[in-house]
Amino acid sequence: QEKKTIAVSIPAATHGWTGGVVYHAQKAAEEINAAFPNIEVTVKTSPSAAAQVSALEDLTASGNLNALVILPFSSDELTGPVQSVADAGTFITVVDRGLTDPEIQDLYVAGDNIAVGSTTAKFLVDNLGGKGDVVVLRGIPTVIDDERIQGFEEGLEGSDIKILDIQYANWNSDEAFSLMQDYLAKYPHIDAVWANDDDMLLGVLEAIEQSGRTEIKYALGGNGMKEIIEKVMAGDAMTPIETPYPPSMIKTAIYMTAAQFNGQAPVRGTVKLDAPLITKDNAEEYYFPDSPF
Amino acid sequence: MILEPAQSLAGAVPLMQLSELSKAYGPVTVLSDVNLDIRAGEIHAIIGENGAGKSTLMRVISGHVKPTAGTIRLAGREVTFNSPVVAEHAGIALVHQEILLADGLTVVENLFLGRERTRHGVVDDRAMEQIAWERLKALGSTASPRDLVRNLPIAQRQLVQIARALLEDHRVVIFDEPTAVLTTAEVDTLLGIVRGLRDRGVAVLYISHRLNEVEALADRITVLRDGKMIGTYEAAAVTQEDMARLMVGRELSMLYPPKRGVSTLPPVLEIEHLSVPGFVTDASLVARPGEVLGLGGMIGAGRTELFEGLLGLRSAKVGQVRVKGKPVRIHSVADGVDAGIGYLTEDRKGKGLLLRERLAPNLVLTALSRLYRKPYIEQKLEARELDRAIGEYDIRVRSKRLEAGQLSGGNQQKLLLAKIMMLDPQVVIIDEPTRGIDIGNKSQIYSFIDALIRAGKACIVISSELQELVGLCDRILVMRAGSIVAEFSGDDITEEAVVLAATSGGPTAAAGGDSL
Amino acid sequence: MTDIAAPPQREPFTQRINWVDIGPFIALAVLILAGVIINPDFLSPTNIANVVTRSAFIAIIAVGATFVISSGGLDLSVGSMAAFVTGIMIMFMNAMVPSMGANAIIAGMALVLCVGALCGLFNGLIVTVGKIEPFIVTLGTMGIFRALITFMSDGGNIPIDRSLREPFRPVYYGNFVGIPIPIIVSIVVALIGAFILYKTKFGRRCAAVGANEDVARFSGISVGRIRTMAFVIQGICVAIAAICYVPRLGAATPTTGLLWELQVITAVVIGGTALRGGKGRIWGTIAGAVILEMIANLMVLSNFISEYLVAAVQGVIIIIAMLVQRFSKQP
Amino acid sequence: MTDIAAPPQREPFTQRINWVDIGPFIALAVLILAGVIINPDFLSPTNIANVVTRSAFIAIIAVGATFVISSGGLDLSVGSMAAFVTGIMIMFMNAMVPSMGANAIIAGMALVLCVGALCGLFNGLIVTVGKIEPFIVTLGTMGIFRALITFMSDGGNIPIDRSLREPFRPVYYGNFVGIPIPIIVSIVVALIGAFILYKTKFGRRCAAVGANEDVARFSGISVGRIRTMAFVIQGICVAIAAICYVPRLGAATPTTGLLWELQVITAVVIGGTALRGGKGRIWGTIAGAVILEMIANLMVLSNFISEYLVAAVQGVIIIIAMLVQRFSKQP
Ligand SMILES: Nc1ncnc2c1ncn2[C@@H]1O[C@H](COP(=O)(O)OP(=O)(O)OP(=O)(O)O)[C@@H](O)[C@H]1O
Ligand SMILES: Nc1ncnc2c1ncn2[C@@H]1O[C@H](COP(=O)(O)OP(=O)(O)OP(=O)(O)O)[C@@H](O)[C@H]1O
Ligand SMILES: [Mg+2]
Ligand SMILES: [Mg+2]
Repeated sequence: QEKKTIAVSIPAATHGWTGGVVYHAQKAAEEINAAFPNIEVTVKTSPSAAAQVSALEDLTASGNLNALVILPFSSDELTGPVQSVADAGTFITVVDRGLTDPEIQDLYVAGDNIAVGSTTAKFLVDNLGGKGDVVVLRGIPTVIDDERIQGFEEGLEGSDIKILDIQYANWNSDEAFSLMQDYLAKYPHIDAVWANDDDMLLGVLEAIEQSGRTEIKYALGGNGMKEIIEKVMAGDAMTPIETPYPPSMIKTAIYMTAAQFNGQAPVRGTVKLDAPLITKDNAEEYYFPDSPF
Repeated sequence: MILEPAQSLAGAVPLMQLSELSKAYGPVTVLSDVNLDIRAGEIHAIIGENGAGKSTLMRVISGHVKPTAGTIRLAGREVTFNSPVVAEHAGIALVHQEILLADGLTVVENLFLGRERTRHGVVDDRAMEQIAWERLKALGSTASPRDLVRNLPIAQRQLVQIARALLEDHRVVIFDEPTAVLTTAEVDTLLGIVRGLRDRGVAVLYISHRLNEVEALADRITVLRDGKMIGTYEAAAVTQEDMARLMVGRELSMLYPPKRGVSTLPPVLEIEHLSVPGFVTDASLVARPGEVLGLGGMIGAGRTELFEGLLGLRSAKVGQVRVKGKPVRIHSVADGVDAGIGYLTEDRKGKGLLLRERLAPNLVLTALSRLYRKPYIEQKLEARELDRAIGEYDIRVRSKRLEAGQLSGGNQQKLLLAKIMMLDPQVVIIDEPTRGIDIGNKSQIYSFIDALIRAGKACIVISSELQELVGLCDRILVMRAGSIVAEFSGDDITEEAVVLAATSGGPTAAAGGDSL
Repeated sequence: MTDIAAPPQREPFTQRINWVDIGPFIALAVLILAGVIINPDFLSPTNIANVVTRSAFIAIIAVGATFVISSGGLDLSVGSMAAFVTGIMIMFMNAMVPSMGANAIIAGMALVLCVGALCGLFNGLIVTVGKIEPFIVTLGTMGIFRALITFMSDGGNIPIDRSLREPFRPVYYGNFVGIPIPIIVSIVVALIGAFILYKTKFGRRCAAVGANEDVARFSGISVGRIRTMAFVIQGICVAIAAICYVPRLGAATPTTGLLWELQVITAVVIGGTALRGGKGRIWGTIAGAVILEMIANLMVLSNFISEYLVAAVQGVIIIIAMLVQRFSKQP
Repeated sequence: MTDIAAPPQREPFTQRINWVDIGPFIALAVLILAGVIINPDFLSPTNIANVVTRSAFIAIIAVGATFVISSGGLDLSVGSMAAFVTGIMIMFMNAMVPSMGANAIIAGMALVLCVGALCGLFNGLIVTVGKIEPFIVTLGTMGIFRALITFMSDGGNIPIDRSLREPFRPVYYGNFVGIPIPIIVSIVVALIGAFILYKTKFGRRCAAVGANEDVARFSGISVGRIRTMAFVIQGICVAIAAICYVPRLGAATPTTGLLWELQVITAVVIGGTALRGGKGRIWGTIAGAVILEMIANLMVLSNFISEYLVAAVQGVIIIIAMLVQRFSKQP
């Protein structure tokens, strides 16, 4: 029977997490292409929303696209373009970020960025006894970043935990390092630090270690980077927990999409990946030693 | 009388032999079959009209340009110079007609560019500055080794360039119009140095449009016309008149137009109390229609700066400026143009023309708004203007598609004059009108000037060439060290008087004038 | 020596000039050939239409950049300026919808053009009045515009009002006699640009200022004014690009137009305009913009390049494109 | 005219030159003053030490950039080159650990210097042999190096071997007579750079090539070789920066050195080196690098700036810094 093509459109590997996404996407593609000769999966990365729209146009130009798995750069910007792909009768799987018009997508594998923020916040509320001073490092001004901060602030509501400062560090460990050094210079007392991505957490930890400051009880991140999971497994005092945002969600999505071309009935609807608290006890299941992330 | 080309004397083996040298740019032939032999220990003058091919010939000899045909023999052996560097290693140095220095660098850096002196690996600034200082002093330059070339007036740059060529000993030294931008004092010093070179057995090739220099200096003279050899002559056998005739190929009418006498008409331009910090202090002058007002002085007297200040090209303090009695405020060249003042810069390559741009755009650049009432440009109109200018000012171009930089020096000057005249200004200020211009063109330019005076305009001529000032001007102001120190008119105008006023017992007073 | 007549056999000059102009198009041709070999779909009408349409943003902005660069300037702020003016436009239109309905689009367009011009004026004045390297000035304003859009969007994004999406859509997706609107717009912009640069006094002066500032000043050209004007033109071009951009992505975000400045300058330089100023080459610029977009397109269409290496291949192709030109120039 | 008077007292010139050199330091002083007013902690030893240490990478690379720029070139690839060589170094050291143990660090340093020099040579040769605008060439290689590091790290990061972490750490965190090592390194690099640029034939010719290529060529200087050498020096500086960088976070990632090129060029220009080439000013460059890092630091220490507007304020300050210089130059 004739070959079915699945296109996967994801952001380029500009930092750790997107790197993980690319990795898992390519793995899935290789596995499926090998396993099912009648299915052809191609992965395309784009450095920006505009580029992703372009990529969509290019992928559909040839007109023989059966399914699209997309991790949109931002909801508003990609909604229109994905709509036009859907109009061509292509099966649409949206990953991580929903489109502004949910009607468009056939399958939605949802990450929950708000949860990433709020889970972390709740942990701090519980473990700091409901009060304390925290500083926050946020990433590149995008929806992901915005939602996580939003979730975090919601999570803190009602407690006496005070956010001393929030600044952008662009999901970049170096900038996080500098920023943390400056936070330390600026605030004589800090109870906890939250970097809304593990890349930044690496920089934060170095800065703290160098400063020799002892009052800082927690330095937390998010995304489930393997280096950090390792810390959690090792029962690290400063980073005892982690909130997953597994880039592997793209792999899940690709497999679920591919299934329908393999005899099974197409899966539709929404699959929500929760963002549970990773602790020493359950860390193993979130640990992928061979993933770059 | 008829002149016999000199037979090359038996015995004296030529140091350098050019045979059947030709150079063509595309279809344009610039040099055809030039045969020339140059002897050690002679000063060999090359003369010819603008565009005759003198500079091109020199560029060929010094490896800047590859000949399209012909051979060069150096001390009997045939040589081909792929680059100036090769030629220089063979002992051939060229002082370019146009000034080739890096303005961003200091005098000493330019002098020693590519030949830095070092003491165990470290550049030895002290030594280089000392040498630079001596060489410049010897050339009578006032520039300090640490001056940025950018800040030097053109004459000083020329001296630096000469110093650069003489920095190391060469077998052949070529001067392409070295004195074009120099005043009498520097010229004398230079001539002395050139003679010194000859006496040390160096072969000197010397290009100049100042025939008096050639007469005073040359042992032999080669005349070029339209890129062809007219002949090589023993200097002793030819007079300036002969040279002029051989170059131009026709009898010359007299050089200077008859004077018009001091004008009494109401002034067109009145400048009161103009000062340019560092250059000019409290200068006042009036220019009247119907007379040529000359502005004399040593290099560095501040003449150029005076007018650059007037036109807002330098920061200046102005008491008052009146044009035709009406006070005007001038902050830019554009204001000047509106007020009817046209200024022709002394630095035609640096400030006058876009060398890499075609002729027509250069011609109309200043006059754009006058030429086109409408916002857009019609090439046709432009082309017509170019034809007119080419005819009116007798600009010799082989093709109208040339870039301005490809015109010979003299023709560039005419193009520049045409460019200024397109604004038909009330007052024309010409800084060094005939710098690097051949005798034929000179008399033409003088008659242009005369014509516009007769057309009721006023004209101010800044010139470092005494002969020119005295021959051309009806009234002369002399500047020294930034202020106007003397005025001559009518019969008081003599070279001696002007030189004396310009130097007035200054160190170079003795040297002044007498080469003329 | 006085033969004045311009003889038709002045080949070397005519040729040299033509070659410089043709260079980018040769590179383009080579690229298209490569494209067809890599993937036959490349030449499919839809694909070509898509690619050229996309290149419109960069092309339009790059036309403005051609003015700035040929007048001896440089503008690094175009990318964030595009984001900023897009944001302004969307916010304004959204605010106007209740009162004006779809006409808000017209109003928005008018506004964004003014804002763009003002942004350009701002750049131009700092450069000319403050006498600071354009590189630094526009690097500064790049930060400023980027920050403003981040501020306006609270770090999130500014979507266009639903009711406007449909009426606005055609500006990007619509077409006229089969030619997508953005292509038509950029051709028009290029035509106007070429006219201004080659056929007006201003254009002449622009080139003169870029070629030799002294000569320009001595010729009574107000260097500052010309430079500033060039920046204003740049700003207007950015605004026009923004107008085409909005319907495509329907929102302004802090990442809108990221790194466009590099693409724009690259397009201009690939197009044969020298960064040190002087003669500008509008049509070459357009070709340059298309080349860049085509490279990106080929990256997607080709299947043998590891995702990680795309940027590398693009870099290589850009350099090769320049080499192709270089050598096409020596006939 | 025969007697050679001693060279004249040249006050005006020494003065003029000094002003240009002092400019950046005046700007720096002003900035520090502002800093103290904004937040007294600013002058705390730790903070100053942190800031200056952080500025070391940019400073070191910028010393190299001073050569490239003063020779009339430009290098946009330094950021990704830094990431690339860092990656190479780490992978190599990790591979060597089993056999060499901690000596792997020495070997790694030696290797990275060679690799850096080669990367620079690569840039230089394409620019000079291919005769392509440095802007385009290095824009291309920027993509290439960035892609290579992304490829090497599978988009993730390349951490340094645990066993090397400790022995290597001091190179960034350690200090000598109380001065952090990176500061010492950058001072040494600057000293050497200043010596080469001001006191050797090569340095002089660098400036000459940048000031006027034709004149340089007529003077028998091989322009190509000088330009290429400048790029090689740039490469070596990048490698040195990489050596100080590795121990800081102990990993290379695709985001390492992102946008450093802009900071580097800005530092050089703020330092008083003209982008069009000519005289380079090493010490000004160092000041420029510190200024940039300090601005970033102040942004965090000050309380009254919305996180969204940081970039804007930085942009404004950079422009002001240039203005301060401009006017400090007219005494
Ligand atoms: N690159 C070029 N392309 C075409 N023609 C050129 C080029 N360079 C020079 N020419 C032409 O060669 C002729 C000779 O020029 P050259 O400079 O040698 O004259 P010259 O004798 O030095 O005149 P002048 O006394 O004014 O310096 C001129 O007609 C000039 O237009
Ligand atoms: N930018 C500068 N900085 C320092 N000194 C300068 C500068 N420009 C010129 N000079 C000096 O100022 C004086 C005026 O030079 P200027 O060229 O105006 O003299 P001039 O009378 O015009 O001579 P010329 O015959 O060359 O026109 C000279 O001493 C010159 O060395
Ligand atoms: Mg000549
Ligand atoms: Mg003068």
